[in-house]
Amino acid sequence: MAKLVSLAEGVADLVRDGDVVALEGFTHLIPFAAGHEIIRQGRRDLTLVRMTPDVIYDQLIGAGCARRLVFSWGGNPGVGSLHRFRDAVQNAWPGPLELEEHSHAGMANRYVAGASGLPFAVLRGYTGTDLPRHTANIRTITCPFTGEELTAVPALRPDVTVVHAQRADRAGNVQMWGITGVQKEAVLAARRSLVTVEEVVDELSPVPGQVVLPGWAVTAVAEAPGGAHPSYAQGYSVRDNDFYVGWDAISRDRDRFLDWVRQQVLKAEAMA
Amino acid sequence: MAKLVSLAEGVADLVRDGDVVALEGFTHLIPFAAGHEIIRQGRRDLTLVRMTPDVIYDQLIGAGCARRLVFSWGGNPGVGSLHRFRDAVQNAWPGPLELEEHSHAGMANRYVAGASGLPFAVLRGYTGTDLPRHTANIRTITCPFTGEELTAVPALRPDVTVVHAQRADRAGNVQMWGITGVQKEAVLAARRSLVTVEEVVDELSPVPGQVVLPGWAVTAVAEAPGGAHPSYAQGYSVRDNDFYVGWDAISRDRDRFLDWVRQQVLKAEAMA
Amino acid sequence: MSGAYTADEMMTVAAARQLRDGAACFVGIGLPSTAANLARATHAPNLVLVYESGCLGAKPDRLPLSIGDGILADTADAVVSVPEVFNYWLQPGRIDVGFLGAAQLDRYGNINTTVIGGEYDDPTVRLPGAGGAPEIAASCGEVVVIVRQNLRTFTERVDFVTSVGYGSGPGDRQRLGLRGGGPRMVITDLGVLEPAPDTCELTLTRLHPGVTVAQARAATGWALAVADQLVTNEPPTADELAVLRALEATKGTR
Amino acid sequence: MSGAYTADEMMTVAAARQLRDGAACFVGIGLPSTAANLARATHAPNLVLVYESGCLGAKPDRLPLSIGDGILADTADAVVSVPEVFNYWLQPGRIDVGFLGAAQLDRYGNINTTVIGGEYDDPTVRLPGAGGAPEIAASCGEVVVIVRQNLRTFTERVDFVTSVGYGSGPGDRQRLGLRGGGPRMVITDLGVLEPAPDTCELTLTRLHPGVTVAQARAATGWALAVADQLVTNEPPTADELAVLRALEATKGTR
Repeated sequence: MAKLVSLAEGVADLVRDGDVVALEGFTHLIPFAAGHEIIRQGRRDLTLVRMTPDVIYDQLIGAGCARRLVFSWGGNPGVGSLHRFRDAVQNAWPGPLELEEHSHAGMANRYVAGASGLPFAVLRGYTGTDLPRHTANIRTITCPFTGEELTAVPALRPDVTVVHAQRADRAGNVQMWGITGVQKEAVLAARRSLVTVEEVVDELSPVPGQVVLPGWAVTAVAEAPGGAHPSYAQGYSVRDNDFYVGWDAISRDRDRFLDWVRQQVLKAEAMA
Repeated sequence: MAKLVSLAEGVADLVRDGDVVALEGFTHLIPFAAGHEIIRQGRRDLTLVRMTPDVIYDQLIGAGCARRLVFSWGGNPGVGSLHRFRDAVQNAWPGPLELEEHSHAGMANRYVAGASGLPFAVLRGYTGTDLPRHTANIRTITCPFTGEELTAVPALRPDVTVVHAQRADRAGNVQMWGITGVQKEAVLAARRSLVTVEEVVDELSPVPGQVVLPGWAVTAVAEAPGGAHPSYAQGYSVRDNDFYVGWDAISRDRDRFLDWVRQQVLKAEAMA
Repeated sequence: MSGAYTADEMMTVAAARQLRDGAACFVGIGLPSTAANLARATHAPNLVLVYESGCLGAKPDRLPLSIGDGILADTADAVVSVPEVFNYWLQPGRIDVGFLGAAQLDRYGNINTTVIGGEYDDPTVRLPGAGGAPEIAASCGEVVVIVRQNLRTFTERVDFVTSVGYGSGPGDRQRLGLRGGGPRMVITDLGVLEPAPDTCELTLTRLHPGVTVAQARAATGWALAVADQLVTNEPPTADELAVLRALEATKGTR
Repeated sequence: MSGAYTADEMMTVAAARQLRDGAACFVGIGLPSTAANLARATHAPNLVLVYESGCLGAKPDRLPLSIGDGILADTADAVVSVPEVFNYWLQPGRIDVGFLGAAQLDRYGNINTTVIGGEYDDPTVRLPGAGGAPEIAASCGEVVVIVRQNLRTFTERVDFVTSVGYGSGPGDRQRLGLRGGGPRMVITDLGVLEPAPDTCELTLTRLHPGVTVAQARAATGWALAVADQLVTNEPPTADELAVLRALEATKGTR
């Protein structure tokens, strides 16, 4: 059964310097509060994994938590570029950021392989693109029945995956709905997992479109109401689009970014 | 968009002599009515595919529709053996039945590969068992990253898949819930598909645990209320367990079986 | 056998006792399902029942009629697709105990549920086949087998290896790359067999009350090894029997 | 360009017109999403919008803020996982049209959305990367690209091939095993380019009203081929413009 913990405890227990960490979420249910707690606790040398590194990864990168990024699309969704990500890649600020770059289909299948206990996944992908020239772990594999050549990518096995969900019950069963992206796979692929939730309830009443993660497949659950802000939690909140638009200006300038982190993250208390 | 048809039309149009046909369903939502229509229309030389060939396949085999069976578990669920299946294998009655035998994990992944447009699937399976000695299309494959040996099975691509679901709307969008087994994969793996439903409704109100197949991914939908009997359709009917228990005696004896088919299938009208 | 309970009841109770509370258990239908539900209704209320139909954490209050009974979906923590239950839940080793039956079993715990007698293509008896068993036997943390003991079933060599136990002896599971631990225990209507640590050979370690070693040997198709310290199982308690009979009485009701 | 509409509006309208009613369209965010939603609101009410967030058949009544906007899930026929949308829906070729943007585009319709200038490891501009585009470009029945035409974007050689168009010419898609048809049309703020059947080279086939061939050539970083029969696009109708502007006005509202 998953342990119910505070967000600060959860991050302290489960996210360690040097870890491979996936904070997943596909525009919806982004674990911002958990990301801020990682910044507050000063984690370093993380390999950050995510299909769509967005504003929270921009913040983690700018705050110096990351050494490496494994990803398939790094942007401010619906707005434009991530300036901290660009500054790290183009100018090595605040430090160099090693990249391992894939396509969405490749990343999704890497999580599927991880969740499935397989060392690799097979897909039709990458062929003819320049990605395999720069990403070492894209190989070809031959179908033993037809002789056809396909693409293989290795399983992703994060040390810890962090996701945000709408609800959990007291046994740590987690319920999420709406766009649930690759979160189930990312949790099941990981050695440890931390799920922040809008609320802990006595009973999870069924919801159409729900994905339920049984408590025995999750390491820890932390209540973090509003923990997806400025992204949204369907049924609980709407996207704070002004924040995303405003982030463009905040993140363009190193000093303004650092000031924002000091004021909005470091001085804030961990929730719960 | 899926065509709305009568069951008789649907079977006449989509199921042809010699076809590879999958009637899927995992104890729940078994497409019995469609199977009976296939018997009534006198289809021959079918390759019947299914993870859990049960009473409806016993009937199709006994009625002489099948030349070959691709499967992983052939029994009367919760009761015991399938006597028509046994008689066909042990005594070639009413004709020889070629077998291609897999495990559930293998069959499920073969459908996944078919649904995914891949020629094969990779799993940890079959190793050390006698299945690969008798089933030709189980091979090993080597992970291009770790060198580990795993098992490969070829994609299943039925000519037609038939499933039963609770509801469809007039655009042919199909909604099912409860235990939905491998039905989505079986439909998406097939070249053509026929879905029988308890009812056609104006609008599909969302249901927890639902699987929705968009109408543009389905060939035809036929209304067949009670079309899963004696299995059940969650929210519509309960399993007629007496039928399953009674089938044991009916199916043990060739004449009694033939009489049952004459009375209960051939004389019955196709629904809708 | 005492008049107070049947050998099957003793077997089911002994099997139920083997399931630890909180464990995740992949349950086959029939005897394993009865024993697992008995365990959940007695000492293991937090036993997680996983059925291959995709029901994770099912909590039926009656015996399911099949692995696809609607009550499993209605009471499950999550209902997932059949590919998912095998790929995301069984294959990676998330399930602690695989609970299987057998039509034939050999001294290394290899299981046959495929064909008996004759040739594969022309068998004397055609059985249902593999189902989920090969991968349950391969991937679960450990396997518990529940099966009635007699010469037809307990055989020197299984006619077909549907699910691998210890293969032909020590090291075989590792050589085959099977990641689960293999059969920890075989529970029968006569007693309990466990693999000897050095040889992996199934060895009689427990007898049910009133059963003799001679009876067990007479029901085994190989020279049955017997543990030095042979234990006699506790008979079913009144509570275990009452709960088991109440469960059995739900069969066929809805 | 008439004062009645902007070049971007003309481009969006021209793109929307290319989408057949009833087709399944894999929609990228930004210009493609606007055009696809315009098509659904005008001549193609049964256009099936598929978003990589897992929303199949989304029917938003406002422009989504991102490919993961809640309105897409709320109005979709089905919401599936991200692995499923790629594996079960895109990869097998179920999607008729892939609708993509580009940061750079070459004469064979190859697309770059990864890096511009310098080396891959030390680029002048780091772009967001591939996302779903490589497999959309590989697997959809056909690809429609919507992109503003200028020398920075329309380049002799893309700095990085993120998504393959026709590679280096005829036969390349087949050789690479790409099963979709490739770019059928590139729609810009100046006109429309289509691949020449024999060479696969993007050829100017249409101009928007008031645009000249010289303008199009000046905005293209290669020697732009021009079709013999150059067509002038119909300007946006009043209805198209009204619907488009109403859609645009929903941006940022909820």
